[in-house]
Amino acid sequence: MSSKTFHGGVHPKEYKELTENLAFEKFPFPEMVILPLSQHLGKEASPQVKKGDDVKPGQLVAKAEGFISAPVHTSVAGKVMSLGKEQTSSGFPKDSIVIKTTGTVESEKFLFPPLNPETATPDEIRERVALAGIVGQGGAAFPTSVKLTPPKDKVIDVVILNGCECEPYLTRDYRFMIERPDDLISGLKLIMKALNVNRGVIGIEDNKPEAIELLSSKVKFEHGLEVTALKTKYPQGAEKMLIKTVTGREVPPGKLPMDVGAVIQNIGTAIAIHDAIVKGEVLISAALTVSGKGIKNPKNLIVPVGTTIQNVIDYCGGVTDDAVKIIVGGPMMGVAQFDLHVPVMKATSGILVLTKDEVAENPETPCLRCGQCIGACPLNLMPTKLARYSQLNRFEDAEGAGITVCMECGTCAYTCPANIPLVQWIRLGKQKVLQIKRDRDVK
Amino acid sequence: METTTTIEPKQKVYFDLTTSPHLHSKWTTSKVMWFVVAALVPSIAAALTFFGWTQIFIIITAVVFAVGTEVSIQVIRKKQITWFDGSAALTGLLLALTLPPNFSLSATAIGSVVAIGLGKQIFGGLGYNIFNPALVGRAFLQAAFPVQITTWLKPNFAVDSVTSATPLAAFKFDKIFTDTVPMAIGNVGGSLGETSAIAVLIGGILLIAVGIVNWRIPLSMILGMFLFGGMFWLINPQNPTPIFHIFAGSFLFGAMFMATDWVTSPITNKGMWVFGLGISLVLVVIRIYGGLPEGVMYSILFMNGFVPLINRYTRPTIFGAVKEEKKK
Amino acid sequence: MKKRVTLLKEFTKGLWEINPTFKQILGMCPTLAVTVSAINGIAMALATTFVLFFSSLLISLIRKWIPNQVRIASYIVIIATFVTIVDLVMKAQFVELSKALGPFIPLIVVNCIILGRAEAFASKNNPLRSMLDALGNGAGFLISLFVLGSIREIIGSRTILGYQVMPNGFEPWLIMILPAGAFLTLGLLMGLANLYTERKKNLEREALIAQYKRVGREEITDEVLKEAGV
Amino acid sequence: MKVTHIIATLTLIGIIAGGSLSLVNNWAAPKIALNQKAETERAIFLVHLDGKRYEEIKNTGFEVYKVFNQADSSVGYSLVYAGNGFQGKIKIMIGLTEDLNKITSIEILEQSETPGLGTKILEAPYKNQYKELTPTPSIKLVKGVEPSNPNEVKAITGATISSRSVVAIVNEGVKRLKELQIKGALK
Amino acid sequence: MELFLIFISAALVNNFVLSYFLGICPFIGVSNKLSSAISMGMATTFVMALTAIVSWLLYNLILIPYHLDFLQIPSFILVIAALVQFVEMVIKKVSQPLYRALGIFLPLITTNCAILGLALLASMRSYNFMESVIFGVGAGAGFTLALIIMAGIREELDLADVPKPFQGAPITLIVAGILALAFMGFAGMI
Ligand SMILES: Cc1cc2nc3c(=O)[nH]c(=O)nc-3n(C[C@H](O)[C@@H](O)[C@H](O)COP(=O)(O)O)c2cc1C
Ligand SMILES: Cc1cc2nc3c(=O)[nH]c(=O)nc-3n(C[C@H](O)[C@H](O)[C@H](O)COP(=O)(O)O)c2cc1C
Ligand SMILES: Cc1cc2nc3c(=O)[nH]c(=O)nc-3n(C[C@H](O)[C@H](O)[C@H](O)COP(=O)(O)O)c2cc1C
Ligand SMILES: Cc1cc2nc3c(=O)[nH]c(=O)nc-3n(C[C@H](O)[C@H](O)[C@H](O)CO)c2cc1C
Ligand code: SF4
Ligand code: SF4
Ligand code: SF4
Ligand code: SF4
Ligand code: FES
Repeated sequence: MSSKTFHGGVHPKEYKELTENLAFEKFPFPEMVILPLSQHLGKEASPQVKKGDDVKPGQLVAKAEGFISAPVHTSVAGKVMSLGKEQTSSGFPKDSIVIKTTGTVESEKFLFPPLNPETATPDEIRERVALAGIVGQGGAAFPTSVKLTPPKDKVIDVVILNGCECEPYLTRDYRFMIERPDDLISGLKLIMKALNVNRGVIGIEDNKPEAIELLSSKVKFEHGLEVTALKTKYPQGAEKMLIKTVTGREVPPGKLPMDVGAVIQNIGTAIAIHDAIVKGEVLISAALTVSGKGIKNPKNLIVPVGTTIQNVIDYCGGVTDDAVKIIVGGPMMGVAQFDLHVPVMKATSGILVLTKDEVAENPETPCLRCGQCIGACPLNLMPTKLARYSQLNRFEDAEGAGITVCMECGTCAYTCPANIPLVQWIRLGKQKVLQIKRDRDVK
Repeated sequence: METTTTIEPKQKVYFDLTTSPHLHSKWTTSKVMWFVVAALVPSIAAALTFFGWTQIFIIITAVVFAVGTEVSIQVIRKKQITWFDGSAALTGLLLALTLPPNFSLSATAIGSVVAIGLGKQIFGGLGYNIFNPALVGRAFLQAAFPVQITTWLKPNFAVDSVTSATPLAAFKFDKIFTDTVPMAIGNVGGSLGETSAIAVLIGGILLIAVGIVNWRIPLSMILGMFLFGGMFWLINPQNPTPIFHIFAGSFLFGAMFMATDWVTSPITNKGMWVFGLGISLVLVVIRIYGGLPEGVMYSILFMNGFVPLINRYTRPTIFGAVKEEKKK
Repeated sequence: MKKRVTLLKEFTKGLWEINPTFKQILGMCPTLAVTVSAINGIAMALATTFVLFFSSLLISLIRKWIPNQVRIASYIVIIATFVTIVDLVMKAQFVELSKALGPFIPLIVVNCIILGRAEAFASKNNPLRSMLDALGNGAGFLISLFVLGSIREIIGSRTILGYQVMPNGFEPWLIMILPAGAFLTLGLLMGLANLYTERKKNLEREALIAQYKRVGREEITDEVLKEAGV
Repeated sequence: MKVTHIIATLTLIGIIAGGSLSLVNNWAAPKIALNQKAETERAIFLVHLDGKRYEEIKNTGFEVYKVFNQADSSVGYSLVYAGNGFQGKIKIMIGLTEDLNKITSIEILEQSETPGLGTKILEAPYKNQYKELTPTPSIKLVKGVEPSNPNEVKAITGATISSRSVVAIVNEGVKRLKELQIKGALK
Repeated sequence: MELFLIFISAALVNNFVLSYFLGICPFIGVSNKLSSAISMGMATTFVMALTAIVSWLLYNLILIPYHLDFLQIPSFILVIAALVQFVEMVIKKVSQPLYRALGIFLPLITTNCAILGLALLASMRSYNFMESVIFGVGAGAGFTLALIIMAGIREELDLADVPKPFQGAPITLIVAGILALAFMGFAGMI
């Protein structure tokens, strides 16, 4: 089987064996949850409760503000203790609602009336997805309803389900594919229906043969659905790469997938859509992988949104003595944490506790102009130049070299033998360039 | 909306906070440099076998002075001392291997000082130099002591201090061709490191296999040789065959170890093709029309000068961008 | 307010402060080309000084009289005339030197030092000052060429002004008398000169700060230091 | 007013410059011509030590001189021939006996070889090899061994190309002269 | 063949800048930006070709026949100055974009010794007309080549950590020295 791929990229050690054979476990109810009002890209939701209110699971606590936004629901029954800034895993404090858990009775959970997936209209699907507060599970947490509502002039002809899970360690999407194949196909069909598309592709990296086999057998008799095996290579799961591999189309800089007629959704997003339509559930739990050599008992977990990382880590037996780094997200794009009192959010895909030998920290030397980063950058940028321009405050040059195109995938920094924190410099330069651009536009 | 935080964090844990990516490939600068040194072991062994163990003194002198110069300059400039990253030692070693056997030790030392001083540190040190430092050192020596550096020892275990023409000189001045087999084994006159093509290839293939050397440079140089060398050979069969060109002199050594120096070769894949083909073209012209029998060093240095331009004009097209017209 | 410059200063500034080679980076071509030996350097510098001196003098004399539009053209004709005189004299009397210096004698015409001094100085100052300025710059040029020529000659051919100064055991470095050696030596010398200037400036600066501290002056800002000229 | 001033200035400067130059030239030109002549003369007599007088032979395509001794009898020919060396042109004065079968001596007039290396062709050990050399059938360059035949010249170590160039130039010059002799143009 | 050799010799083997030391000032002055280097190189090559033609005519049709060769230096320099003026005017008329690209470099060329050197060398070597022209073009090509290589390198060095006293002219000279070493590979080619 020859698997398809794109140009560039790297293949880090996978470490998936730590959790890939562990079925999802349900995390018990936490003592309290922290619900940031902005767990998505776009406008912050506006609170609908006040201090002292009693809430039940699934109840709306903050409603969407504007088109690009998503509502927030509580994941537990309890009492609103406070509304205010709380630290989050992104590193920045955000306005949040803190709820102290009082009951654990699940039957009280708020549910929308289930819809029949066969008869639901595109508008009904879109409305339900919006009300259920579904955001992309692939990392960016973009409100899904928006993606399902493309502008009239865009012709979408393919929906791609992103089953790459190209980040090492993470096995959440894999577990979904193994445990809930039918639900995810149902979710995919709902997306296709909402977009009026009749081609659906599930892209899976070839390091997950069981998932490929299982899903292939399921879609064999489904019209318009296919499973594509992709070469195992980071960042195969990045939108632009996946579209290129599956359809051969390239998304131009500054453009969106829908500009080339594609919509990409994560596996977890499809499952959430299925749950919202067929079961009437709102998005109040996050499926995630807790892994790394620094955690005593790695697991795949279903966790109520808002649970603190500390709680989750404790539940998994705590950290080992040689743990040095805790990351929310995958090891290539995730954010290192200094405070464990931060909540799991809707799109949190993993919590990793890494030991010294996993995060090999090496001394930085000047760039050797080896070109590895350039060969590896999937977007054909010149990371070494971007970083150097940024270091020397030459932002115009950086802009000219395409710094704003960078998706911060980290491939370049991974390969760099000189250990230059390329992504950090590029991120800095990107902010400066965007700032300069805004100033220019104002003028 | 109230803005007070009601719940104090239970505990703060300060972990390693470096930014993503949190994983890293296994290579580091010093690992790479020492690995290249290791890949040169077969060539060193061949040199000692064919020219006698005393040649080790040339190697030691070159390495010691290279490292010494590096450290001295770093001390003067109040920069971090980084001799252990292996790059200076590697430069010294490579310089030694491009010198003729029995070359004077004092001149070797001068070469090392020039290689590191003028070839590398004056540009700001590791990573900033434009020209291959070892070759800057050698070119300096060749210009300073042209007679000494073209006096070649006959490779033999017993006979001492007998000069002999190298295959290239034999071709250039007397139109005599040497067979490929002795050139491959190393049984011919020439610089320390280049004598045995087989030893060079072992090291080079190792470097390609682990991904340190980008295969595009050696390959494009060899293809370039077939292309340009072949062209001149077809025009006039008096000229050497491409095979002779490849096995004679320091072509393979240069292709595997010197043209591939990361710092001084192009950073783009397309650029590497241009670079390799360019080296071969210049080399063939020098070997056939020039006054000097060999030109690997000159052709690499010449193309080093073009690297910034090559990088600029072979900038990869950003993913998805329509190929824009060349700027300005 | 322009400071009055003493006549002595008018001469000595050319030696180092505005040394044509190291500070103004002018006249590079002859500097590099003829300094194969000290004697060539000296001859070149003297020829240049001759032209510089007389053209500065003449230009200063007639400066008020030349219309602006044809200023440069007139200067060039004047300079070219003196250069031709030197060239003819050398060819007639100093055959060997004239051969060694080759086309670089006629090329004095375009030596930027001469036109530069004519434009920057002689066209604005009286004849006395212009002569001193010309002599100063000429002497500065002479120093540079002599130093460069000596270094190249000593290392490249073991001799200085034709006398052997290095032992026979010293193998001469041929590169020093090749073009590459000229570039490298001048580059290094220029770098060292900059280094020296920088060091000196830093020392002066520190001395001044120390002095200010002693007299109890409070804020030592960059402006204050700039005013004091360091 | 303005324009006349400009024109007047330029004219005046031009006249003064041209005038003074022509004065200097009147003094220098004869000397320069003399210098050039003296140089040629010196070289001719260097390759024919017993020469006292010479005549230029015209219309040969290159400089050839017939040389006479004290007694005004011909001692042979001198010719100037040039060719490419390692770095640039090499120009050589070649002295030949009357029958063109022996070289009396050679003198390098112009060259731009590498100082200290190629310039060894100017030095006695190399140059003197041409004294009494037989240029028939042609001069041969040998490397690394001592010359064993009357038409062999030993190459300078490290400057083979320059050595070879001199040999080639002399061979070519002698050949051309012989052709002229056969045509009877040397009379 | 002779013509081809003259071209190669002027452009590579005896490169005007790197081995004859002509035009060093613009080489140091204008090589810090690639775009200016390209313009300057083109302008110089153009003027060199014209100079070769005009100075040959002047020398062989006027100075020599009328025994005015002692006026060689002043007449050459005036001709070059006039030529540059003329070229500037023509370019201004013919193409505004070209003028904007080359305009500011043209006056600099008048006092560039490479141009006068070219004229003098061509007459010293008694080149015939065609040889003079090829010599001019070759010299211009060599000058442009050296200038462009140097500009590329200097733009790259802007990103490097050159010790402060060596920034600017010193490092440029040192790079030129190494380039001169590299160009020595072509030695003996003529
Ligand atoms: C990487 C490398 C590059 C070299 N480059 C040159 C060169 O450019 N010119 C040269 O003369 N010798 C060079 N040498 C040394 C010669 O290749 C050498 O030993 C060769 O056969 C020259 O012989 P010859 O000059 O006596 O003919 C180089 C050696 C090595 C190892
Ligand atoms: C470098 C990079 C790698 C990514 N890898 C994946 C991946 O493996 N799987 C995935 O679902 N999304 C991945 N994403 C996010 C996708 O680009 C895309 O946003 C997502 O699949 C869209 O689906 P969603 O809206 O359902 O999250 C990646 C993004 C980046 C920038
Ligand atoms: C800096 C330098 C200058 C050289 N100059 C000359 C020269 O003037 N004349 C010459 O014949 N060869 C010159 N060579 C060429 C080499 O020395 C060449 O290898 C030599 O001619 C071969 O002679 P061999 O057979 O005695 O080694 C020079 C080489 C270098 C590196
Ligand atoms: C594949 C490879 C080849 C190298 N070749 C050279 C070389 O030819 N000359 C040299 O001085 N350094 C070489 N180095 C070492 C290093 O790049 C050199 O010290 C830098 O050029 C100094 O900035 C090489 C390094 C690598 C990884
Ligand atoms: S979220 Fe990251 S690890 Fe997961 S699939 Fe996407 S890119 Fe790969
Ligand atoms: S982080 Fe940016 S520059 Fe680096 S590889 Fe990814 S896209 Fe390219
Ligand atoms: S990978 Fe690192 S060392 Fe190599 S070119 Fe990129 S930044 Fe430089
Ligand atoms: S000739 Fe022109 S470029 Fe050179 S220094 Fe003088 S003014 Fe500058
Ligand atoms: S360009 Fe030659 S001296 Fe200025």
